[in-house]
Amino acid sequence: MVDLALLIGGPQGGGIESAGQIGVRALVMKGYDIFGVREYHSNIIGAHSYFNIRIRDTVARSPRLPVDAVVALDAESVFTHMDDVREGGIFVYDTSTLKTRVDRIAPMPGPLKERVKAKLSQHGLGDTVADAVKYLESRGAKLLGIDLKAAIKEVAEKSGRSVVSVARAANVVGLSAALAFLGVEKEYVHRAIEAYFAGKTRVIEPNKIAADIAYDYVEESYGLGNLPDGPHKGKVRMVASGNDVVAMGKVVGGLTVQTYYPITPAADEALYMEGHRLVEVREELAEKVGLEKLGVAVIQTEDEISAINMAIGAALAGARSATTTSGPGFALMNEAISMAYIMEAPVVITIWQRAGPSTGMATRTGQQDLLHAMFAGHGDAVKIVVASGDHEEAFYDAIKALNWAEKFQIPVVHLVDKTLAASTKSLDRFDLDSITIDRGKLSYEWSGGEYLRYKLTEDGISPRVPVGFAKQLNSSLEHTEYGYAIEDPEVRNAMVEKRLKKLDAIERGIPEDERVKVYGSSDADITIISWGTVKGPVLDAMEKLEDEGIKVRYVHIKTFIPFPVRTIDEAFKSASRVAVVDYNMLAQTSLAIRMFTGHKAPHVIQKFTGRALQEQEIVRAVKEILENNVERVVVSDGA
Amino acid sequence: MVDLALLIGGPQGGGIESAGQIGVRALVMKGYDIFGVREYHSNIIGAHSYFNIRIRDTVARSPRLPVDAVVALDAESVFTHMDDVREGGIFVYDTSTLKTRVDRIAPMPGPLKERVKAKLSQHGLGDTVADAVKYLESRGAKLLGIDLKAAIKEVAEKSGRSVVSVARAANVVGLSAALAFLGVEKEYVHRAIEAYFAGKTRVIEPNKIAADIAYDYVEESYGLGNLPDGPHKGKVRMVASGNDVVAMGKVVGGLTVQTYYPITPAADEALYMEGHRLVEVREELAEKVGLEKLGVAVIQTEDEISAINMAIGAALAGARSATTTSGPGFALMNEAISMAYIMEAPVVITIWQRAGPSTGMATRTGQQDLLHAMFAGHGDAVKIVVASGDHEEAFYDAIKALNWAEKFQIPVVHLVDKTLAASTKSLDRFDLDSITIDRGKLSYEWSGGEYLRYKLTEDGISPRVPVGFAKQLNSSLEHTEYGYAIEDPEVRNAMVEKRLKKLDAIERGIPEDERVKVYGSSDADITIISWGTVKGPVLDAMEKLEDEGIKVRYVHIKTFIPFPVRTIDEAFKSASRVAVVDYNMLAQTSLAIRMFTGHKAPHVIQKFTGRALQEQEIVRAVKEILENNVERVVVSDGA
Amino acid sequence: MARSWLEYRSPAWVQWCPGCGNYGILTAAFKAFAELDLDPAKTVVVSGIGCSSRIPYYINVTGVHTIHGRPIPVATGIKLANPHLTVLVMSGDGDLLGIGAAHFVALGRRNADITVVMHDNAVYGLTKGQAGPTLPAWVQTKALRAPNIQDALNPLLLAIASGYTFVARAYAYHVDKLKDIIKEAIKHRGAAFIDVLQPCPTYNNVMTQQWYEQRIYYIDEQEPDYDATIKSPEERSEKVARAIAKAMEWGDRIPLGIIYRDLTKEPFDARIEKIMPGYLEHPPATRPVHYEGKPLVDPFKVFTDRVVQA
Amino acid sequence: MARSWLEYRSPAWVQWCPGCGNYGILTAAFKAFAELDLDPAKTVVVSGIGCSSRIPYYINVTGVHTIHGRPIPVATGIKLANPHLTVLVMSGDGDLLGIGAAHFVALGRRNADITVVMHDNAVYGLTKGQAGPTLPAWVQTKALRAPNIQDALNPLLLAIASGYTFVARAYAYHVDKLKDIIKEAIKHRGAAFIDVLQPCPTYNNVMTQQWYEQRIYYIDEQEPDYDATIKSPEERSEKVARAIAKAMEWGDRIPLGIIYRDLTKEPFDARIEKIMPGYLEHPPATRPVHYEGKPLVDPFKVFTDRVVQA
Ligand SMILES: Cc1ncc(C[n+]2csc(CCOP(=O)(O)OP(=O)(O)O)c2C)c(N)n1
Ligand SMILES: Cc1ncc(C[n+]2csc(CCOP(=O)(O)OP(=O)(O)O)c2C)c(N)n1
Ligand code: SF4
Ligand code: SF4
Ligand SMILES: [Mg+2]
Ligand SMILES: [Mg+2]
Repeated sequence: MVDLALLIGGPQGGGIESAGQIGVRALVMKGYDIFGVREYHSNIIGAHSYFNIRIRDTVARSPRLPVDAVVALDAESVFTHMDDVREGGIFVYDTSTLKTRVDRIAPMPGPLKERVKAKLSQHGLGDTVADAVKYLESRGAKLLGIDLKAAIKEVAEKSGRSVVSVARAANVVGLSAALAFLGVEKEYVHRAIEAYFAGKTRVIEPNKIAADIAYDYVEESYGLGNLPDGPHKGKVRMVASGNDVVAMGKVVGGLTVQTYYPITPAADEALYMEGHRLVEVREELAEKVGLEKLGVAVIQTEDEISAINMAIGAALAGARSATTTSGPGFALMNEAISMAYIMEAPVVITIWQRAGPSTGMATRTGQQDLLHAMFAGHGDAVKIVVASGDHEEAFYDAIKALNWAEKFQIPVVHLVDKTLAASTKSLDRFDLDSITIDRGKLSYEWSGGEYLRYKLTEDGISPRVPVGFAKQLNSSLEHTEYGYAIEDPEVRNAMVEKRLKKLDAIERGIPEDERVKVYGSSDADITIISWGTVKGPVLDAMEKLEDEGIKVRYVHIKTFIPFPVRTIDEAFKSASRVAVVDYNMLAQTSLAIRMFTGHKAPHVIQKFTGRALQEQEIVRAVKEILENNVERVVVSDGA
Repeated sequence: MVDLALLIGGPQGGGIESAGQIGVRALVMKGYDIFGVREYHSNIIGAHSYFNIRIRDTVARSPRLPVDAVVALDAESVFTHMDDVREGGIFVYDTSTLKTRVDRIAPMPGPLKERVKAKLSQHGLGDTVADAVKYLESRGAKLLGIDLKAAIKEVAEKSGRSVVSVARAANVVGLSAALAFLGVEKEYVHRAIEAYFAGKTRVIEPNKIAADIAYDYVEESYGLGNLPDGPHKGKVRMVASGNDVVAMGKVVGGLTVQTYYPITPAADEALYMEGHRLVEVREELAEKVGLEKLGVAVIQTEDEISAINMAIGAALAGARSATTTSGPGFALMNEAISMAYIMEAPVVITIWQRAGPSTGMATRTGQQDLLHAMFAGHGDAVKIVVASGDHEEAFYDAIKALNWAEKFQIPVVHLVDKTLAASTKSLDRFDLDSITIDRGKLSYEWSGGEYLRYKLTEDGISPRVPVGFAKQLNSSLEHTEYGYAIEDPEVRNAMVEKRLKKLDAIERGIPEDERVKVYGSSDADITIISWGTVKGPVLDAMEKLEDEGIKVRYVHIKTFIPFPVRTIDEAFKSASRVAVVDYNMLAQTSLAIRMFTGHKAPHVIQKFTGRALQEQEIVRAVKEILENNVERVVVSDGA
Repeated sequence: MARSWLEYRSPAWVQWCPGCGNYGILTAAFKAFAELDLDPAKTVVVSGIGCSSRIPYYINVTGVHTIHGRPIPVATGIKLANPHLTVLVMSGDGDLLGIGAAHFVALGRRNADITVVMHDNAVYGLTKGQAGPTLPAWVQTKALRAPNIQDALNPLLLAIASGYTFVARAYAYHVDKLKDIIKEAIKHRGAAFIDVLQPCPTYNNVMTQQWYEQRIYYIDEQEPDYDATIKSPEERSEKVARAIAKAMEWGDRIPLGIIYRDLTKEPFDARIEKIMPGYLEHPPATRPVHYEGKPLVDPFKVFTDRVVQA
Repeated sequence: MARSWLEYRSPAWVQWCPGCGNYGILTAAFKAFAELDLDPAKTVVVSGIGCSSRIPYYINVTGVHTIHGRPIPVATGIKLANPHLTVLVMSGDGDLLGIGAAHFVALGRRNADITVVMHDNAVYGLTKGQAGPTLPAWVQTKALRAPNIQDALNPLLLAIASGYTFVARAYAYHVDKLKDIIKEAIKHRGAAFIDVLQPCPTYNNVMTQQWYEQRIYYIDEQEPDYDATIKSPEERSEKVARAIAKAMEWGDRIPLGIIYRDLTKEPFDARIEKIMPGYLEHPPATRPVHYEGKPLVDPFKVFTDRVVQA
C-alpha cells in the first residue's frame, strides 16, 4: 500500500502554489490519487506558506502529519517544520541558509520564534538553520541539503536568463529533489511543468532545467526512489481545486449569471469561471439547442450587497443565478436574503467559510458560519442550506443547489470552506448521466390571463414566469397573489401558510439520502457526526483506527435545512458513544443537532487554528475519548 | 373592578394617535392604569388606523377584544370594527357617512371589503354604513351617531377658524363622546388636551371646543357615565410609549452617543432622544460632577452599516454607545457585529422587531428576529441578547444592556418590538436607587507601561482604556495581546480561549433571576413559555383563566444569551403541559429552547398577522389546548 | 402611439398624501410610457423603499418593489440578464443617495442602460420626515428636532462625477415637461439620471411648491444655445465643464432640463458583448441551460486546463 | 519638532511587496506626524481591509484596523465621541470608493475633521489584483481574465461633489511632497481627502511607476498662480469651477498638489456644538455618565413632557 505525504514550504510569492500544483500533477501522472492543500497567510509576498500533498493508491482525501518528506525552501520553513517530518523521512533544505538565525527572519511570528529557540536550546542547540539541521538529524530525518543559490545560478546560466528572472525556479529544485527521492520519473516532472505552465515557454524551460539539476543531483548522490506506478495509470483525470469544481458544477448546472465581490477564499471560484465565460456545448447537443457556445456572465460588483441584489434581479428575469462569497460578505447579504425569500427568487449563495470572528484569519479555514447561514435574514427568512464534504460532493451540490433554488423558488446557501477552496484533488470523470437540470415551475410563456406571481397553490409553489415575459409585480412587502402590497390579516395568514406549505414541499422533495450519508455501521465503538471537509480526515482516520481495532461510524450531514432528523435521531439511539467534530468555537453543529433532534453529543472535537484538519488529529482525539472519556478534545496540528 | 377597553379608528393622518394619547392622559388623570396600543398601516395619510385603550384599576397591560366602546371616525372604521364592540357596548359613528358604500372606500383592502359585504348580506343587509349600523344594532351595540361634519363646522364657527384648519378635531369629538359616555370628567379631557398639545394654544382651543360639543351632546342626549375615580388618583405618573422609555432608559443609563438610520418602529426612539439631547443633572449630583447639563449626541447616519460602525467607533473612544433599528437595519449590521465582538467593543443594538420577511408589514409587530439576532454575524460572533416584556422592563433593560456591554466588553442586542414601540403606558416613578451604572474595567488613565488592549486575563476581560488615552491597537483580525495581526496557532488558541472565558464570565455574571421570570406556580394546569410583549396578554389571560378555574404558570424569558437553562429545564420537568407562544412562523422560541435544553414543547400558540397579541387570544388558545389537546393554535384577532 | 396613458394606470389605491409631488411623476410616467408605446410586460419599474417607491403598484407595467437602497443593483441584475427589457429605477432621494449611494455611483461607472428617476423631496417621507441627503444644512423642516447639520448633496454633480451619460433635472408638478425628459432618458442608451424636484407637502414645509416655483427655470427656454450633448470625445472636456457649471447653479435660480448627455460612451451591455460575444443574442435570461434536463456542458471538454493524462 | 520620525515606526514586520508604493506613504506619514509632533495616544489611524489597510500596524500611534469599506464610519464615531483627537483614515481605493462609497460621500456631507488618505493603486491588492474603482475601462491588468468593463471613477471630482473641503492628489514615491500635503490635510479643519497614486508592482502592471512618472506634474511648480483656497463664500463658485477643471485633468498630464480647499464651511464638531452646547468641552467620550455608580438623570425631572398629574 502506498500512503505518502509531502510538504513544501517557503515564502508567499516564492512559488509554493506552483510547486504544489506541479507536484500534484506529476504524482497524478504517476498514477496515484492525490489530495493537496495549501496553507498561507493573508499576505501577498513574504509570509510563510506551505503545500501539503497526500499520495495514496486508494483514495487521498486529507493531509497528514508527520510527512515522509519536507522541502524547506527557506530558513523559516526549516524552523517551522522541523517537527513535521517522520523519523526516516527526507528533509530537503537550502544549504545557503545554514547560518541564518531565527531572530533574523522578519516575517516569522514572534511567538513561534520563541518556541523554536526554546526547543533548540532544550536540545543544547543554538538558533541557526544549522542547529535546526542538527536537531533534525537527532530526530532521525534524512537530510538533503541543496545550495539553492548555486542551483539558481546554474539554471540562469544554462537557460541564458538572468538570475532574477529564474529565481522562482528554486521551488522546482526543491520539489524535484523530493520527487526524485520518492522515485517519480523525470518525465512526469517535465510533463507536469509543461501542463501547469501551459504554453508559457519562457517559464517552462528554466523550470525544466531546475528540475533536472535537482533530479540529477539526487540520482547521483543518493540514488532514485523506487515508487511503483499507481493504480490510476493510463486514465484521463482532472486535477482541480475546490474553487474550480464549484465553478465547474455551476457552469455544468446551467448557471448563466454569477455576481461576486472579491473575497478570499471565494474570488478564485469566480475568477476561474470568468476565465471560462464562453464554454462549448456538448457535441451531441449543440445541434439540438442550436448553439455551439454558451456564455456565463460573471460580474464583479461594487460590494456584496450589490452582488446578492444583482443576482436576485437576474433570477427574477429568468437567469440561473448565483453569487459567491465568504463570511464577511455573506454577513452583508442578510437583508437581501430575506427579500429573496419573500419574493420567492431562486438564487444560490456559495459561502466559502474562513476563520473568524470578523476579518479574523482571512486565509484560514473553519466551520464558523453554520448558524449564521441558517438564520441569516430577519423576519423568519428561510433558505435551504447544503454543505459539501469534498470535491465530488461540491461539484454535484453546486448543481443541486441551482435545481433546488428554482424548484422551490427559494434562496439556497451552499456551504464550503477554505480547506476545500485551497485543496487540489485528482478526480475521475463526472457522471453526466446522473445529472438532471430541473427548473421547476418555470415557463417563458403565459397565456392564462392575468399572471399571479404569488398564486396560492397546493404545494405553496407558484407558476413562475420571469420578469419580461408576463406583466407582474414582485414585492418585498407582504402581498396579494398578484403582488400588491397588503396588510389584511387574512391575506397575510394565507401567504404565511403558503410559505409554510413550501417548507413542507422542501421536506418532501429532498429525501433523507440527500440530507445525510452514513459511513460504517451502528455497532461501531464510536459514532462521529460532522459535515463539510471534516469528512476526509474522518474517513481516513476510520481506516487507521480500524487497523487498531477501533470501529468508527461517520454520519456526514449534507443539508442543515432541511435537517436529516430521522437519521441523526437513529444514530444517537443506536450509538454507544457519539462525538461531534465541531470546527468552531461555539460548537455550532452540536447546537444545530440539538435544536432539531433534542440530542446532545457527550463529546466534541474542536479545532480553532484555521489549519486544515488532519487524519492523525481525529485518530488521536477518538482514542482520547474512548480511553479517557474526555468531553472536549481540542486539536491544533499544522503550522 | 374596572376593566374597560376602548377603540378609536379612523384614517391615518386623521388624528388617531392624538385622540389615543389624549384619551390615555384623561384616563390616567382619572386615576386608572392604562395601556394603549396603536395599529396602523405603512402609510402617511389615508389608510386605516386605530388605537386600542385598556383601562383598569389593577394593572393594564394588554389590548382586548371585544371592547366596550368603539369610536369610528370614518366609514372604513365602521365596517372594519363592526364586530369589535361587545354586546351592550357603545359604538360612536359619523352620521354624515351613512350613505357611504363599502366599495367606495379607496384605501380599504379588497379582501376585507368582500368579507364585510358577505357578512352584511348574510344578515340581509346592503353595503352602506347605514347597513352596518343596523348590523351593529342587531348585535346589541348602543349606537351613538354624531354628525362630524356639522360638529367641525361648529368648532370652526366657535373658534373663529376655517373648517379646514380645525377638521382634525373630529377625532376629539369622537373621543370626547366616548369619554363622556364612560363618565370621565370634562376637566380631565381639557387637561389632557392641554397636556398633549403642550403650549400650542392654536391647537388646544379648537380641540377643547370640539371636546365640549361632543361632551355636552352626550350629556344632554344620553346622560354621562359614572366611572368612579381610579386607584392612582393623586399620583404623579408618566405616560410614555415603549420608544420613549427605551430612550429614557438609555439617557438615564448614561448613554452619550446614539446613532441611527430612520426605520419604523425604531426612529421614534431616536427622535424622542434627539428632542432631549441636553438633559439636566439631578440636583443633588450636579455639584458633585461639576455639570448642570449633559449632552447626548444623537446622529442620523447614511445607513445602518454606518450607524453600527459609528457606534462602535464611539465606543472605542470611550462613549457609552448605542444604535437603534429594526429587522432590515439589523440585517445590515451583521458584519460589524462580528467586528465589535472580536474588537471587544461595548455597543448596544436595540432591535424594534416588526413583521417580516423582508419589508413585510413594516408597521406591524412580531418576534421574528430572535434566531437572526442570536446568530447575527459570521465567524462565531457572540453577543448578549436581552428581551423586554413591557415598559418597565424596557427601561431597566436599556440600562442593563449598557452595563453589560461595558462590563463584558461585548455587543448587546436589546430585543423589543413594534407593540412595545407603539403602546402607551401609565407608569409610576422608576426606582432610581435600584439603578447602578457599571462601566466594568474602564479607566481613562494608564500608567502600566505598554497598554495591551487584548491582555489575557483570568476572566477573559482585559483592562479597557479608550482610544485617545493610551496608545493602542484595535483589530478585526486575530491579534496578539497588543493588537497586532497574527496567525500563529498558539496565539490563536489563546485568544479563542480568552473569548471562551469571557462567555464563562457572562454565565457567572448574569444570574438566573435576570435571565427569566416565573409567574404562577408549578402545579398549574399549563405552563406557558414566551418572551417580550407576549407577557402582558399572558398575564392578563392568567387572571381570566384563574377565574374559570384554570391555573397557568408563565415562564418569561429575559435573556436568550445567556440562556436560563436551569429554569426552563425545571419548568419542563415540573409542568403537566407546556405551550410556547411563538409570535413567528418558524417557532423560533421553541427552537431556541430546544437548542439549549433539549426540550420540545408539545404545544405552540402562533400569531402571524402582525397585530398586537390580545388577552382573549391566549384565553382561547389555552382552552383549546387543554380541552382538545391541539398541537398548534394560530390566533389572529385584531383588524 | 398605440396605447392610451390610461392603460398604464393600475387599479391599486394610490396612497400618497393629497398634493404630493409623486402624483405628477406618476402621471408623467404614464404619459411617457404611452407615447413610447412601451410593452407592459417588457417594461420594468424597480423601486426601493419609501413613499415614492410604492410607484410600481400604481403603474400597470412589470414592477419590482425591492428593499431600501437596493433598486439599482436589482435593476442592474434584471437588465444584465435580459438586455432587451426597458428598465427604470424610480425611487427616493434617501434611497438612492443615502443608503444607496454606493450603488448610485457604481451604476454610473457601468453606464448600464437604465433610467433612474429620483423623487427628490429632500426628506425621508415614509419614515415621517427626517432629513434627506438633499436637504440643505441648517434647514429645520417640520419633523426635525434640531436644524439639519449635514450638507446637501448636489445630485447632478454626483451623477456626472459617477459617469452617468444622461443627467437632467425636472419638476414634479410640470407633468408634460417631466414626461418629455423621461422619454429622452428612456431613449438614451446608457445610465440616465433625472433629479425630479418633488414637493412633499406633509413633511417638507420649507422646499414647498411655492419655494420651487419661485426659483425654477427651464434651460431650453432661457438659454436656447445651451447644448448639453457630447457627440465626440473631443467635445467632452468643454461640455462637461459647462454641464458642471450648470449643475452647480442652485439657490435663487434652479435650472431644469437636460444638463448633460454623452453619446460617446458604450452602455454596459455592449461592453459585455465585447468580452463575451453572443451575449446580446442569447442573454442569460433566455439562453438554453439544458436539453431535456441534460446538462449542455461536459467538464472534461471545457475545463481542459485541469485535465491530466495519467 | 519634538519627535523624530523614527519614533513613529512600529516594531511590526511590514509585509508589503518589494517596491510597493505603500512604503512611500508610510514614510511620508512618519515624517508628517513627526513634523506636527503628534501625540501617539491621541492620533488615531483608522483603516479598512486591504494591503494598504495594514498600515495601522506599522505606525506607532493608536490604530484601528476595521472591516472592509467601513473605516470612515468608525473614524467618524471616534471623532464624534472625542473631537480632540487627530483622526486619519488610511485605506485603499477599493475600500473607500467601491464598497465604502456611500460613507465616502457621507463624510463629505458632514465635513467632519478627518483626513482621508487613499492608497490608490487602481486594483484590489490583497485579494490578488481585481479591478479597483479607479482602473480605467478596457485596461487588463495582470490578474484580470478579461479587460475591465467598468469606467474609472475620478476620486477628486467625487470628493468635491460630496462636499470635502480639502482635496488633493499626491504620488506615493515622492515622500516629501506627499508628507507636506498630509500635513496640510491634517491641519485643515474639515473633511480632507488625498488621492495618493500608489504603484502596485505586483498586480498593476499598467499604471506603473514609469507610467505615472511620465505623466505627473506639480501644480504649484507649473502653475504657481493656481489658488485653490476659498476664503469667502463669494469666491466659491468660481474657485470650485477651476478646481473641478483641474480635478478632471487626467491622461497625458496628471496634476498633483492641493486642488481645492474651502475655509468657509464649518466642520461637523462645530455644527454639533451649535445644536448641543457644551459638546466640545464635555464630549461623549469623557463627559460624566454616573456619580459613584448612581445615574445622573431623573426621568421625572427631565422627560416632563411625559409626566401626568393624576
Ligand atoms: C434597511 C432599511 N433601513 C431603513 C428603512 C426605513 N425606511 C423606509 S422608507 C425610508 C426613507 C425613505 O426616504 P426616500 O428614499 O427619500 O423616499 P420618500 O419616502 O421620501 O419618497 C427609510 C429610511 C428600511 N425600510 N430599510
Ligand atoms: C466585506 C468584505 N468583502 C470583501 C473582502 C475582501 N477584501 C479584502 S481586501 C479587499 C480589497 C482591497 O482593495 P483596496 O481597498 O483597493 O486595497 P489594496 O489591497 O489595493 O490596498 C477585499 C475586497 C473583505 N475583507 N470584506
Ligand atoms: S409624506 Fe410627503 S412624499 Fe410621502 S406621500 Fe406624503 S406628501 Fe408625498
Ligand atoms: S499587492 Fe500591490 S499593493 Fe499589495 S503589497 Fe503588493 S505591491 Fe503593494
Ligand atoms: Mg425622499
Ligand atoms: Mg487598491
